[in-house]
Amino acid sequence: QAAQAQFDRIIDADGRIEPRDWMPAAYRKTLVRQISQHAHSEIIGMQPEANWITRAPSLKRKSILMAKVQDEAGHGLYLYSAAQTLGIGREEMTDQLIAGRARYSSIFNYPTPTWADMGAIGWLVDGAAIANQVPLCRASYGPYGRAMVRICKEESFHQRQGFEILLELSQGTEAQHRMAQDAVDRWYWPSLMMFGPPDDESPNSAQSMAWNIKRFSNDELRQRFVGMLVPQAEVLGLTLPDPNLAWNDETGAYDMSEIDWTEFHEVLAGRGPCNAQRLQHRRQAHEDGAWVREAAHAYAATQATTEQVAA
Amino acid sequence: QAAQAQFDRIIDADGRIEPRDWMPAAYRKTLVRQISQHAHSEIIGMQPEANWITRAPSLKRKSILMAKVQDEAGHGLYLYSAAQTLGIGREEMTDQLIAGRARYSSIFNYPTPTWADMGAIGWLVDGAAIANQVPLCRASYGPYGRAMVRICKEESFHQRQGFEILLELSQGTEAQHRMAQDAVDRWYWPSLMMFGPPDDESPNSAQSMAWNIKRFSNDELRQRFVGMLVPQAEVLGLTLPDPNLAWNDETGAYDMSEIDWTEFHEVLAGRGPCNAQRLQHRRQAHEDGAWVREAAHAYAATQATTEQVAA
Amino acid sequence: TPDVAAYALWLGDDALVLAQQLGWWISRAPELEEDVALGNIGLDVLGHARSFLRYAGTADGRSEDDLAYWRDEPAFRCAWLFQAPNGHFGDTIARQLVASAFQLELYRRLAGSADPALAAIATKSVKEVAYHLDHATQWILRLAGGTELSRERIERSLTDVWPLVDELFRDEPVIDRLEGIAVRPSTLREPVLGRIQAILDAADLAMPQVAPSMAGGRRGMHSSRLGYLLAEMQVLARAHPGASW
Amino acid sequence: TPDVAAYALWLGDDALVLAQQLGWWISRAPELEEDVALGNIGLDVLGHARSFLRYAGTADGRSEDDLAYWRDEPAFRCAWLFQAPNGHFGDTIARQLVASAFQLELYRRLAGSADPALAAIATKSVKEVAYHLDHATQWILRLAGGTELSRERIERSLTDVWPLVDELFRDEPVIDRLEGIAVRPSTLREPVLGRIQAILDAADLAMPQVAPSMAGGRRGMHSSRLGYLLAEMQVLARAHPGASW
Repeated sequence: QAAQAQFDRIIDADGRIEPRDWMPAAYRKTLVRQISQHAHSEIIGMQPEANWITRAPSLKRKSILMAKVQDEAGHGLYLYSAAQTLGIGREEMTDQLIAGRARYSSIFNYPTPTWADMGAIGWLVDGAAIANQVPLCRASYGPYGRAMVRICKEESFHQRQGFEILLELSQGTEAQHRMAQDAVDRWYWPSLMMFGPPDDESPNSAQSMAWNIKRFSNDELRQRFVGMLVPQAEVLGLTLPDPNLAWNDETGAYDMSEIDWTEFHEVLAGRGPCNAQRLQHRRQAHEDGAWVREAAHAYAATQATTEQVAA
Repeated sequence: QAAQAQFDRIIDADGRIEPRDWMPAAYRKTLVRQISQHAHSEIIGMQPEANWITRAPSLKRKSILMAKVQDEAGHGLYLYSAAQTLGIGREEMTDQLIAGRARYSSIFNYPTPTWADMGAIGWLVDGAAIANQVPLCRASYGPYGRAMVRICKEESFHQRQGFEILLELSQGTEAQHRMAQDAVDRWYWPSLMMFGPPDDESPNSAQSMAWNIKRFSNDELRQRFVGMLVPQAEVLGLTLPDPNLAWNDETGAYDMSEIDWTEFHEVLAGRGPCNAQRLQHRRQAHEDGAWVREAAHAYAATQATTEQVAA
Repeated sequence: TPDVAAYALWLGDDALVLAQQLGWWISRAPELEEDVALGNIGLDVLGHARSFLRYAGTADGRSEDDLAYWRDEPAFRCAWLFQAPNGHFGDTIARQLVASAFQLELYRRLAGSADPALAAIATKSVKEVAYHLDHATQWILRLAGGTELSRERIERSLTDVWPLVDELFRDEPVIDRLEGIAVRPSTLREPVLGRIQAILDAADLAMPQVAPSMAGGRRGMHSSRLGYLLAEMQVLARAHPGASW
Repeated sequence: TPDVAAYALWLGDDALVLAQQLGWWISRAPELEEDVALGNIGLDVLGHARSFLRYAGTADGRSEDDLAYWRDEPAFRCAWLFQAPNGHFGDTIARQLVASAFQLELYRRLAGSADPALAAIATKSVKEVAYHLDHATQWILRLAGGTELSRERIERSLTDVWPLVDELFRDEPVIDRLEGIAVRPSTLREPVLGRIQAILDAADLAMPQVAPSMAGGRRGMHSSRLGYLLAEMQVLARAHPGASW
C-alpha cells in the first residue's frame, strides 16, 4: 500500500518509474504488451523496406535505405531491452512473435510493390509513428521514455528522407510521378488507421492516459497528423486521396471522410496481404540462424570456463 | 580360360558383350570408369546450361532449353543404369562425384556468361560429343552401346538447336552477332580438346580400341569434327578462331594451329574457372535433397511391409 | 474481346510464373528422376502459358514474348499462389498440389467454354495437369508417410502456402462479363478443396486452418516475390530491345 | 588516366558487389545484433565502393550511378571472391574474412599511393576494414569453437570459398603501368595469407588445401552469380532511363 502510494505520487507528479520501483501488475503488463508490440513492429517493419535494398535505384538511395532498415533493427534492440527491464526475455518475445501470438503494427502487412513505397512509408508511416511516439518520450516508465527519445530522433530523420524520395519522384518523369501518387494513394488511409480506433471505441486508452503512458487521444493525434500532411502534400505536388479533406474554420480542424475500418479489421485479424509472409520471413531467419546462436552460446560458455580455470 | 576364349570370339566377331557374360576384370574396370565418367558429364553438364533457363530471352527458347537440360538428366539416368549392370551402384558413383574422386568432361568447368554460350555449347560441345559418341553406339558392351544410340539421337537434335541459336544471333543485331562470335571464340579450342590428347600421348587408347570400346583415334575424330565445322561456320557467318585453319589438298585434311594444352591440363587438374563451383552445386542439391530421398525410402519400406502383411 | 484477353492473361500468367519457378529446379532436384519430372511439369506448364498468352495477345496484336518480357509487374495478373517461392522441395510440392488441383478443375470446366480457343487450350492441357496432380499427390503421400522430419516439413509447407489458396476462388468484375466463357472462380472452391481434402485424408494430414491473405494478383497488386522473378526472367530480353532470338 | 580509372574500378566493383550481397542480410541475420553489424559493414563497404567509382568515373565523366547501373556484366572488374554467394551465415563470414583481410592489407598499402585520391580513399577506409576483419575473426572463433555442427560448417565454408582466393593476388598488365600508384596484387599474397593463417591458427582450423580457380574477374569474365546479382541490382534504374532519384 505504501508502494502503491509512492507509485501514485510519482505518476501524479509526472515523474518516472524505474525498473527497481514497485509498480502495479496491470501497469507492468500494459507496458510489456505495448513495448514488445512496438519492438516487434520495428523488427517486422524492416521487411517491407528491406525488400528494396538490393534494388534501390541509386547508390545514394541504397545507402540511405540500408542505414534506415538497420536503424530499425537498432530500435528493436533498444525496445526489447526496455521490455527486458520489466522481466520478460527477448527469446520469449521472439517466440511469441514467431508463433503468431504477439501483435505488431498492422501497417507492415501491406506489400511494397514499388520504390515509391519507400517514400510513402517514410513520409506517412514514419510520420504517423512519430506523431504517436513523440508523446511517449515522456512516458512514465523511464527505460521506455528514454528509448523513445533516441528512436524519435532517428525517425524524424527517416521521415524527412521519405519526403525527399517522394519529392524527387513527384518532380521526376511522368512515370515516377505516377508511382509516387499511387504509393500515397495506397498508404494514406492505412497510415491514418495507425492511430487506432476512434476515441469512443478505444477502451484501453483511459487507463493508459491515467498512467501517463499515453498522452493524447487517438483522434487528437490523427487530427494533428493530417494537419501536418496537408501543407507537405502541397509542396510535394501530390494529392491526398480524400475528396472531403478540408479545413473547417468553425471546428478549427480538418474535416475528413469517415475512415472505412473494414479493411483495418481484416488486416488486424490476420487477413492482410502479407501477414503470413511477414511471420514466415521472421521464422525463417530465426531458424536459419539457430545453429549460429547455438555456436555463439557454446563458445561463450567454453570461454567462461577457460577463464575460470585460468583464474 | 574357356570364358576368356568366348569373350575374345565375341570381340573378334564385333559382337556384343552382355551383363551376364563373363568379361575380363580390366574390361569391366575400363567400362565402369568410362561409363560413369560419361554419366557424370551429363549431370554436371546440366549446370552451364541450367544457368540460362530462368533468363532465356524468348519463351520458345526457354522451352527448348528446359527440354534439353532435362534430356541431359535423362542421359545421366540411362548411363548410370548401364554402369549399374557392371555391378556399381548409383549412390557409389554419386558419392565419388561429390567427393571429387570421379572425372567428368572438363569442358563443363567453363562458365556460361552469355546466352550465346547456349548456342556454342550446342554447336561445338554437343557436336564434339556426338563425334566422340556415334562410334560408341557400336561399343562392344551391349547396355552401353544401346544407351548411346538413344543419347546420340537426342544429342544431334541438341546440336541443331545450338546451331540455330547461333544463326539467329549471328544474323541479329550487332550486339547479338558479337555475342555469338565471342562465344565461338571461347568454346572452339576447348571443344577440340574434348577429343583428348594427341594420339601419340594417349596411352589407354590402344587397349580400348582392341576391345571395340573405342573405334577411332583422338586425332582422327578431331580432324573429322573440324571438317564438319568449317562449312557450318560459313553458313553461320562466324569465324573459327584459328588463323592457320586451311584445307590441305596434299594431306587431304585440315591444317590447324597446334593446340595449346596448358589450359586443358590446368582445368583437368581442377584449376578451371568453375571446377569447385560445379561440385558445390551438385553437393548442395544432393544434400538438400537427402531428407526427401530418406522419406521416399522410408515410405516405400512401409508400403512394402503393409502389402506383405495384407498378403 | 478485351475481356476474354484479360481472362486469358490470368491463366497465362499463372502458368508462366509457375513454369519459371519450376525451371529453376532442373539440376537442383533431390534425385535425377525429379530433375526430369519437375522439368517435364515445367515444360507442360510453360506450354499452357504460351497458348494462353498467344491467345490473349491476339486482342491487341502482342506476341507471347511481348507479354512475357515487356510488361511491368503491375500488368501481370497471376495469383499469389503461383508466386510463392520454391523454398525446399516440400514447399514446391505443396504449391504444386494446390496449383494442379486448381488447374485441373479449372481446365475441365473451361474445356466446355463457349470460347473455342479457350476450350481447345483447356482440353489439351487437362490431361497433362492430371499427371501433375498425380505427381504432387505421390509426393504428399511419401513425405507425409516418410520420416518424422519429412512429415513435419510437408505439414508446414502446406500451412505456409495455405493463405494464398483463397484468392484462387475470388470473383472479379470481369468474370461477370464472361458468362459461359470463363469459369467463375467461386464455383471452383468446392471441387478444388474437395480434391485436396481427399489427398490430405489419404496422407493422414489435416487441412491447414489459417487466415487467408487479401492478395490481389488479379488486380495487379503482387507479392514481393514477383518483382525479383520478373527482373531475372526479363533481364536478357530487355537488354536487347527489338532483337529476335 | 584511364589506367588509374581501370584500377579504381577493380576496387570499386569489388566493394560494390560485396555491399550488394551484405545488404541482403538486413532482416535475415541470425540475431538482431548481426542485422545491425552486417548492415554497418555493408554500409561501410558501399561507401568505399562509391568513393572508388566516383573517382573512376572522373576519367570519362561518368557518375557512380552510371557505373553501377548502366554497365553490363563484361564491363565489371570485380574478383570472383566478392561474387561468391551469401549462402548461410558461415559462408558469408568465410567470404568476409578473406575480403576484409585482403582489403585491409591493400588499403594500408594504398594509403601511401602516389595518387592522392586513391591514397585518401584508402586512408579513410582502412580503419573501417580493420573493424570488419575483427568482426569476421570473432565469428570464425565462435563458429570453430562453438558446436560440432558449426565447426563442420565453417570448415566447409572456408574450403568452398578458397578456390577464389588466388585470383586476388594475380597481376594484370595494367598494374605494370601503375608503379607507385596501384598496389601490386602479387605482393599482397604473403601478408594477406599470413593474417588469415594467424586467425585460422587461433581457431584451430587448417588452411584449406584446394586447387585455385582460374576465375577472370579483372578481365570481365565472371562467375555465374554476377549476372543474377546485376539483374536484380539494376532492374529499377534501367526501367527508368534518364530518371533521377
